[in-house]
Amino acid sequence: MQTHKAKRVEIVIEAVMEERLSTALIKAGVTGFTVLPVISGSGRSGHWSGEGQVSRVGGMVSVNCIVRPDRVDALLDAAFGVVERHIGVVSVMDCEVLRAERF
Amino acid sequence: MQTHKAKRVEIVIEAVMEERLSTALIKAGVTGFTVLPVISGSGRSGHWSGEGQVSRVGGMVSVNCIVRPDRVDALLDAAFGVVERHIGVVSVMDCEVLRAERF
Amino acid sequence: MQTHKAKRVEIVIEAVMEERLSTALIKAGVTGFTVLPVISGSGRSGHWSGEGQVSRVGGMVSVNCIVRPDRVDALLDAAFGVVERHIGVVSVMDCEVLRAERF
Amino acid sequence: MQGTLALAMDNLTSPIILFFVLGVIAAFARSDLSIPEAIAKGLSIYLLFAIGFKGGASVASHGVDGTLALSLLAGLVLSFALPVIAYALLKGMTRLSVTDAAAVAGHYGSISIVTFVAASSVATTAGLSPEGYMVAVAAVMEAPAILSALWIIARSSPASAEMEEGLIREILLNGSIVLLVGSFLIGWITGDEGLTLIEPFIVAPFQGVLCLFLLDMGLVAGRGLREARSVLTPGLFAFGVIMPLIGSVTGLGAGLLIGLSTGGVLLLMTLAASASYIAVPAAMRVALPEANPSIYLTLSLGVTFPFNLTLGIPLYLAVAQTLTGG
Amino acid sequence: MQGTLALAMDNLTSPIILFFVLGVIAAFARSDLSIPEAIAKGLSIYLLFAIGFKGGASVASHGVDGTLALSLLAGLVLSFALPVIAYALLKGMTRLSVTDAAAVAGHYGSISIVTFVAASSVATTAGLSPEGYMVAVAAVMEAPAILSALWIIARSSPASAEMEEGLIREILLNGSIVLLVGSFLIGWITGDEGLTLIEPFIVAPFQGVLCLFLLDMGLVAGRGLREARSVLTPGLFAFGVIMPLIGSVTGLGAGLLIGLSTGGVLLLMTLAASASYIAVPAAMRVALPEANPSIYLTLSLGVTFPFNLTLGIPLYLAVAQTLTGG
Amino acid sequence: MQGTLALAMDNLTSPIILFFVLGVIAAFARSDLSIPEAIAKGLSIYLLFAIGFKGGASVASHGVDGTLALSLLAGLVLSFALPVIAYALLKGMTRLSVTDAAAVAGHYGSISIVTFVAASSVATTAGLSPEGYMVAVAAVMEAPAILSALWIIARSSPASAEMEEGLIREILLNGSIVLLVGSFLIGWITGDEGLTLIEPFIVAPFQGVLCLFLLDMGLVAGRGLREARSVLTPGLFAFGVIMPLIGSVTGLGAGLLIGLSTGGVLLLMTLAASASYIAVPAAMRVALPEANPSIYLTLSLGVTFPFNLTLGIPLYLAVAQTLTGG
Ligand SMILES: Nc1ncnc2c1ncn2[C@@H]1O[C@H](COP(=O)(O)O)[C@@H](O)[C@H]1O
Ligand SMILES: Nc1ncnc2c1ncn2[C@@H]1O[C@H](COP(=O)(O)O)[C@@H](O)[C@H]1O
Ligand SMILES: Nc1ncnc2c1ncn2[C@@H]1O[C@H](COP(=O)(O)O)[C@@H](O)[C@H]1O
Ligand code: NA
Ligand code: NA
Ligand code: NA
Repeated sequence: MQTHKAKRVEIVIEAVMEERLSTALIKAGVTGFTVLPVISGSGRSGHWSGEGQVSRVGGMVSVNCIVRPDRVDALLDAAFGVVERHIGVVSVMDCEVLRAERF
Repeated sequence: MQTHKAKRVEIVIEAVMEERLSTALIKAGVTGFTVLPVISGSGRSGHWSGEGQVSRVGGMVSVNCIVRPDRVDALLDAAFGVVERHIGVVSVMDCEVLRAERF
Repeated sequence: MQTHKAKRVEIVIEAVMEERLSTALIKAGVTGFTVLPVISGSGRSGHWSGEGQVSRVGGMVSVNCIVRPDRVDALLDAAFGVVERHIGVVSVMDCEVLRAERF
Repeated sequence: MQGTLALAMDNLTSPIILFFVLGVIAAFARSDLSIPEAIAKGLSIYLLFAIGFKGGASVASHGVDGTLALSLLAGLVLSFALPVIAYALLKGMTRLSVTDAAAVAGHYGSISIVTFVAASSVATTAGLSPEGYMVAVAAVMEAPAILSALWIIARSSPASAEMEEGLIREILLNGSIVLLVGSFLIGWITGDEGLTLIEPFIVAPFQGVLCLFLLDMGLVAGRGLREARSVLTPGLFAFGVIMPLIGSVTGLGAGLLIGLSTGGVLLLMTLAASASYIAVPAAMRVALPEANPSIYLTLSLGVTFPFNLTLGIPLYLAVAQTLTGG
Repeated sequence: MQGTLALAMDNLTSPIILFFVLGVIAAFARSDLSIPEAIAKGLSIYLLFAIGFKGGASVASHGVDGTLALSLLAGLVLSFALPVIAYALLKGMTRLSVTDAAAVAGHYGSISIVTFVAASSVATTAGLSPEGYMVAVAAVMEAPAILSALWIIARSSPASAEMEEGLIREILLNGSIVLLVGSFLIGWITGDEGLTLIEPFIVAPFQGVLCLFLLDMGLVAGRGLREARSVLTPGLFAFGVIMPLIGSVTGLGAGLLIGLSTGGVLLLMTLAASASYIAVPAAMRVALPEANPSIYLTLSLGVTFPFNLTLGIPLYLAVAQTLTGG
Repeated sequence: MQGTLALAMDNLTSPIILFFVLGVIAAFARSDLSIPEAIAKGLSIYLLFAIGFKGGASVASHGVDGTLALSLLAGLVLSFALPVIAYALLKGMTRLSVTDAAAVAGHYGSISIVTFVAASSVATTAGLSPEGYMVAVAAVMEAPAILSALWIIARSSPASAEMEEGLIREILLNGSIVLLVGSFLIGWITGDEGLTLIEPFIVAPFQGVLCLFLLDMGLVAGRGLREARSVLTPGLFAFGVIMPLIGSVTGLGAGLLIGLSTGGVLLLMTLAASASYIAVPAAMRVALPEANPSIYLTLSLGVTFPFNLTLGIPLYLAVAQTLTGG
């Protein structure tokens, strides 16, 4: 099956920042992304868990975007603007996609 | 530690189609996969969120399968047959696995 | 934007083993990881689903760690020690990260 | 007439409607107020469980008369027929494609169980006691409309809607139908004894749970309207208000024909007037993925549901009372 | 005897059993009816909270007599001993491997709190008032059976079951034990005053919540049975029915020896007869990952649980009433 | 005085406090007891819904007097002013950075709705009937403190806290504020009629739900304390106890000035004494990401909340009763 090269960017970010991130992504021309829940995590700022939490503080989400390779820089700039002062992780992987016209 | 080349296929698909997808995968000889929840997303068909939703409409899941490289085409054919008319994204990444005898 | 090579290790493991895995990771010097929920899955030990489950038995989680390439072996050893007798899947992908000082 | 107006006003200021409005406002103001998905599903399970059981228990204590079978039959016929009317209307009033029109039409043959619950409350407040088996009629009306919609499509473009194996089973064994019918049967079997046991759980707190559920529906409807406002052409909007009125008239006719009580007529009118937002959308995503879900969801949840809740039900009540002399 | 039959029939048509059956049927029919995981956990938290508190409050108002300590001791001994009996039986009746047999055996020394709750309801309906501290006995019986199972394994293959550090703590501080014991103690401390405060939450709606919970258990059990039917050999199935009977006899003996009330004897019989489906499976996954979970889960939840619920409890009641003259 | 002690003891052995303690102990013992996130959110939605509605309904039945506006104003002023006091105190008592100190200070101007609920229960038990609109005062006090905190930061390092667009809207339309105010208004509009309808849902089971919620808070607080014990210097700990006392005095002054009833004074004292753990932390993560969340969460949830719950509220009650002669 015909596949096309693309990049998959994964941004683990605080739930309170999610809306700002998606706004920034859309501004940067990234219109497709998928948000996955995160139940706990650990990093330089310690360990956290969503268990029993009422507020979204400390909660994180994982935002995944697949983009054409030439768009990845714009995406990273946009993402970095949002996560810069915040905890969180941005990673980029190579991937191949079906239906390239969608990206 | 000894690792082995494999492919990781990620299919973001409507929750209502999940059972059809897994049936198709199993038919195609893919017996291992993991389904992750998705809380919201954005794409050509707009933005959606599972918040407060009672029905599964609009809800999506992310189905991840790790397969031996030679099986990836059969997998993609099977997946494509299901997602063809539907919204959703299929991507393929290279990976390495432990315990290759499992795939 | 400046990125740095890293490895992304994904460990799908039984929820009851999660704490043991994170302890082992931390012992192996891996201090950053993100845990995602899993709603169902299929493998050599059959199919399972978390739906309506009261106990954590059969439930799985997906633990993702991004590490510097030179740390991946220690990580895999640690992870393998925990999953060895258990069901679950360990895969490794290449990735690039922003803010490399964090890993 | 004045009585009707007073009742409509009373209805408009009932907690359940105000909580729905609160939800809509919060969504439009982009508040982050939200009900977790699991809780929303839990509330809906509670409502189906409670309403099914109470319906069954009421049948157990009032007995079954010949109208039960007739009512079920009427429900079946209405659910099959209403999509055809809706489709014709949509083709006349809007520019929807065949697929979109058929998908929307399917929603209007099926029912909204919360609208049914709201009408039941209004009936009780008005001193009526509808037939308990109307719950079973509601269950019976969920699915046939889907088949009608697929049949409409199949007629115009035979290729696009081949009936996939498994779909029928999926539609008929839809979770809400199974829970509603199951609880109804258990309520019927265990009767007064069963009801006494679980009454404190399903009767007293019911209205409060309903308020929370309507808050959630308001949030979801408001978010849908905010994001999909553009799909709502004037023609579609008008359809979303006119179709329930037409539906209610068919329900009225059937109810009078069968000889239902005033409350029963009200409920059958409401069922016919209401549009599905759970079972049918799910089936449409599977069977007609090309149909745009924002059209049918926005119309059903954002227009017809609030219309029935606020103006429709009091109107149907007034009509039912006048024509049955109840 | 006729009374027993009538009671068994009554029991079989109680809402909680019918909802369990509904769940099993829905699962077999492959309906998509499901209770979200968070809601299922919420229901189980509610049940443990309510039952623990009520047990404690009842101890506060009836006082403690010497039999409390004896009952706890009996629970401990039974929980340790029953797996040994179960293991022997399994080795005789089935071809399970040592590991699988030990894992299954562990489940039968421990208890199922919902079975306990169902028996408590039956006791109340029959006009009995079991000792409130039976809740504490239930808590005490959760864990020791796990140690027995590991000991059985250790004897036959010393290498495979080295007791991992942390496991004991994990078993003893298992969430359900902590919640049950904690609520029991708080009920005891706050007594009637506390009970009055939260009674409307934990008493009146209890049976209704229990129905929903049993619906969920039916769904889970049905799905398990559907997917793992093949593991259920006739020998295993027979074990799943015979072992609770044997367990109930040991419970009966202990109860009579201690001098429990009729209701207390019924509950101790039920505890001994029931098999764990929460605490023990989780421990087994950690300690004995080689044991096949579909065997022990299917047997415990798919065979023994419904057996106790439908036939077992009425039988234990009849026996307890006959032998205590209650 | 003896009455106060007895009351404090009574309070310490109330179920809600004991369930909080149970949660803390379970967390420290590293039990895996946990309440699913969705359930915890559901409980909190229930509490806001119930308390808002009851407050509104009480205003509807007792009418509004001139003190309503004054009370709201007092709430506003206190919420703006308290962070300034808190900041000065923190700078004196601890070595927190400007950012951390401002972030913590913001929490103490805002309020904890569960503390408010606990104080309301104590008031009712003591035979007092606080003004129903105190709920509105609570809502009004949620947000201003956040602005104060940001203003404190902006003064000392203008660059770091530029007020991002959207943040104010986000703060004011925070889900808990919208639900609380919305339910309050609906309770007010629908009055006694509305209350009668949903009373069985929001009144009778309230204390039981509160117990479960406090169990969850205990678990979260305990886990926080366990993991972040190291941030709790003696100075910070002392602040977490002294600041609520200072806050309560300002609330007392305002309450006496306005002429609130004894119950109203108690509630205003409690509001001023309590520290936010939902709205403010979320705003701080957005606006002051450099501030360490474990400091403000541990202090607010792990020190001040239990202090108010156990010792604070009985003390405030004693003072309010003495000074108002109530
Ligand atoms: N190396 C990593 N791999 C995966 N996730 C990470 C990693 N480091 C941090 N995270 C995630 O990002 C969150 C914040 O990280 P930090 O900013 O390091 O405290 C953590 O709680 C994890 O969920
Ligand atoms: N580029 C993308 N990257 C990641 N997820 C995507 C992307 N495009 C679409 N999706 C996901 O697929 C769903 C449907 O996409 P679409 O068919 O474009 O409307 C979206 O709601 C997202 O969850
Ligand atoms: N090939 C695979 N790709 C993705 N996930 C898998 C795969 N194989 C197994 N899994 C996951 O690991 C769990 C246990 O697998 P197994 O040990 O094969 O029974 C499954 O339930 C899946 O969630
Ligand atoms: Na209809
Ligand atoms: Na047992
Ligand atoms: Na305060």
